[in-house]
Parts: sequence; structure tokens; C-alpha cells
Amino acid sequence: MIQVLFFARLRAELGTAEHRLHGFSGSVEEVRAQLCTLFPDWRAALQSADIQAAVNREIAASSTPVRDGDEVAFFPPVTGG
Amino acid sequence: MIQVLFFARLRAELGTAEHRLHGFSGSVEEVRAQLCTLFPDWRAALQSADIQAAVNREIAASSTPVRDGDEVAFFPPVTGG
Amino acid sequence: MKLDYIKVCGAPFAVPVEYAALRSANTSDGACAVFAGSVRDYNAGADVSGLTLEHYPGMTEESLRRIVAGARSRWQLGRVRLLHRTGPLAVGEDILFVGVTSPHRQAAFAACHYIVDRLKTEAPFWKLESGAAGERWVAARRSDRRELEKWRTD
Amino acid sequence: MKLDYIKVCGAPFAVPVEYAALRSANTSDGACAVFAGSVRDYNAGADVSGLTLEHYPGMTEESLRRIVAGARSRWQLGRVRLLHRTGPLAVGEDILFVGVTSPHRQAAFAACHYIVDRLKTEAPFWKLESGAAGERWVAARRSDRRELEKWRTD
Repeated sequence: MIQVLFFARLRAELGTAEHRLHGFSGSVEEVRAQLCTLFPDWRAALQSADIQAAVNREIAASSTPVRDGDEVAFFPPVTGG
Repeated sequence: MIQVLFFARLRAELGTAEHRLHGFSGSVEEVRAQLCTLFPDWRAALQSADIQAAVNREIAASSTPVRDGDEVAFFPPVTGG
Repeated sequence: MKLDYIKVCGAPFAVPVEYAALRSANTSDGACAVFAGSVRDYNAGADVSGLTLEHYPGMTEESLRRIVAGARSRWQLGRVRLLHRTGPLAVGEDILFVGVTSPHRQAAFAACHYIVDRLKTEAPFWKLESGAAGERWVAARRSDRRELEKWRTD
Repeated sequence: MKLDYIKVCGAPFAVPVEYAALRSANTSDGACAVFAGSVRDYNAGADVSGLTLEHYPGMTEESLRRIVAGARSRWQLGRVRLLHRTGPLAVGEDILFVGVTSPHRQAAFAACHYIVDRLKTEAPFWKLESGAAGERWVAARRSDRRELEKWRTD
């Protein structure tokens, strides 16, 4: 199972803070693609050019592999400080 | 009258914090030369390469003119902060 | 005493108290640089009445530790103290405290500045502003990415 | 409230108090950079038990005003607060406080750093250190002059 988290503007746009994917293996980009297939309404928000990803709490590239048990997060650019 | 002030290491080396020159006109360099003539013991300390000067509380060059009523100061490099 | 103190705070902190903690019983570091960031009453032309800081628990702490470790690897530092607020904040409340001590002022200034610059582009915090016009997510500023260029060593 | 506060102090000051004064009733400046310099327990390899700060009354104040004005002419600043001790100081006591607020953190950092760098080479203060080996005048460091290069605009 892959735990997928959404934060801030993206969480508000999707209307949910998390989603679980079962039986998944692939890259960060493929996680995104699968979510867009499952929820076509999410496409605009999830595929926005500024959305970043983290795998297991570390910034990840689109090609970063995602394995069972991983935590994947998608979020807009950070604005702390 | 020219009021001449000495600070910090230079004041300690000369053993005085001030000296008054009467009937003087010339440059900062000439103030220094006149003091060295009056007090040959001061030469090493006053002519040390790192000694800086101020005229009327503003950093001055050797060539800065000094007029009656001016305040001239000689001091080593500053070490505040 | 531990040299690094890093905290993500749900409740307010007081800069004077954090400063005192940073400096207590440390007479070897003559230099201390501090940055404090607070909620200002306007942003991008809009009146702001407060904001809510969301973060990514778990990743936030790791991210801040990496940033502080990056500063230590670049400069000779004494103590580093970093606090970042989360949750709802009123105008004027402090969001961020970064304090760095060092025997050398250039190291203290550079490390403090570096930590703030990296935190602005890396640490997973997001601001939701409230104002007369309702709520809006604060947009990231491209200038924050540019500021990072000055810390590149390659 | 005056935007600049500059003071040459014969008596101790407390950084937390000065910080609070700098920040009071100011919600427009989200960024604040502070530098605090204190007497450290060693210098150039010698144990230090305290020091005496001599200055040039009259010139000192003018020099500090010129330096702060130079910072204002370069960056958009809110408030600037600068205190410098004179007289006898014990190890750990604060010598210098420089606090700068601004809507922009880069301006706050740069102005604070600039003020400290210029003060180190321009303001007429001199340190006489006391230690086990007696008293000695602290020598100026050539590195302080080099640091000024980064602020040259010509």
C-alpha cells in the first residue's frame, strides 16, 4: 500500500488530505498518473507545473521510484519562514 | 589654537590625551611634524604607519588642511564592535 | 548543552526568551546573528488580519535538520537555535526565529542568512492568509529561489 | 517613533530589551535581523578576563549616524537600533547590538551586516583587553578591512 498525502492549496483543491493506492509499483510520475486516472477531476490541480513531490519525507523527482509501504506527498511550492 | 587629541594605544604611548598648538597653520601632516619637533620622544609612536587622523571628528588625510579652532585627533586603527 | 535546537511550535514563542536561551552560559562565541520573521499586516498589496501555517509533520523536522547540518558543514558555528510556528497566527506574531553563534561574525551572519534562505524554499510550510477579501494561499516567490544562488559552492 | 535609535552606552544594556523596543508597535516589517557582539573569553590565543572600551566622544556618535545613513541609502529599511558599550566590560557582556527591520529579509540581513562591517573599521572605539598576562590593546584585523569590499558599489 502507498500512502499519498496532499498539502495546502493542493489539499484544498482536491478536497482530501490523503489517498491510499493498493498494489502499486512505479515512479512518482506514475503515482500522479494513476491518481488522475482514478479521479479525472484532480487532473488540473495535480498536473499543475508547480506541484512538487516527496517520497518518504524527502524531495523527490518525477522519476523517483515508489515502492510498497512508501509515503508519497504532493504539494505546491513551500511558503514558510 | 589647535586642539590635538590622542586615543588608545597612542595616548598610552605618548602619556597624554591632548596637546594644544598655538599659532599653527598647515596640514594634518604638518601638525604631526610639529609635534615630533616639539617632542622628539613621540616620533616612533606618532609616525607609526598605522596611525590615522581625524579633523573636526571626521577621518582626514595627511593633506587635509587644519585651521585655527580645529580639533585634530590621532589614533591607531579602530577595534570596536 | 546540545549545539542544535530545532523546534516546530504549535504555540507562540518569544524571541527575547529564545535569544536568552541561545546565549546562556556561552562566553566563547563573541558573535551572534539572529533573524526573526513575523506576520506583517499586508502582503502583495492585500490587508492581512492573520494567517494559518500548515506543515508536513515529520518531513518538516527532517528538512530543518538537513538545513542546519548544511550550515554547520560550511561555517564554524557554536550554537544554532531554530523555531518555526505552525497553526493560526495573528498579525505581529513571530513565525520564525533563527539564531546562530560563532567566534566569527562573518560565519554567524552567513549561516543565519543561509538557513533562512534554504528554509524559505525547502521546508514544507505553507501560509494561508486571512484578510478582508477572505482566505488565500500565499504564492511562492520566484525571488526566494534566486536568493539560493548565492550559497552555491559548485 | 523615530526610525533610527543610536546610543553609546556607559552602562550595560540587555539585548532582549533592545529587541523588544525595536519591534514594538511595528507590524509592517515582517523581517528583523539582529547582530549582538559580546566579550568572549579568549582572543588571539590569550585568556581574556575583561576589557575596557575607549572611544572618541562626539566623533563616535557622528560616525555611527553616518554608517546608519549609509545603510538607509542602500536598502529599504524600517527601523534601525544600534547600541555600543564603552568603559569596563566583563566576559560575556554585550558590546554591540545592531537591529534592523524591513519588509524584506534580504534588506534586513544586508543592512545589519553592512552596519557591523563598517562600524568595525570606522567607528572610533578601541579595546584594551585584560587577562592573566596583563593589559594589551587589541590589534585591528586586516580581515575587517577586506570584508568592506563586499559593500563597494563602484
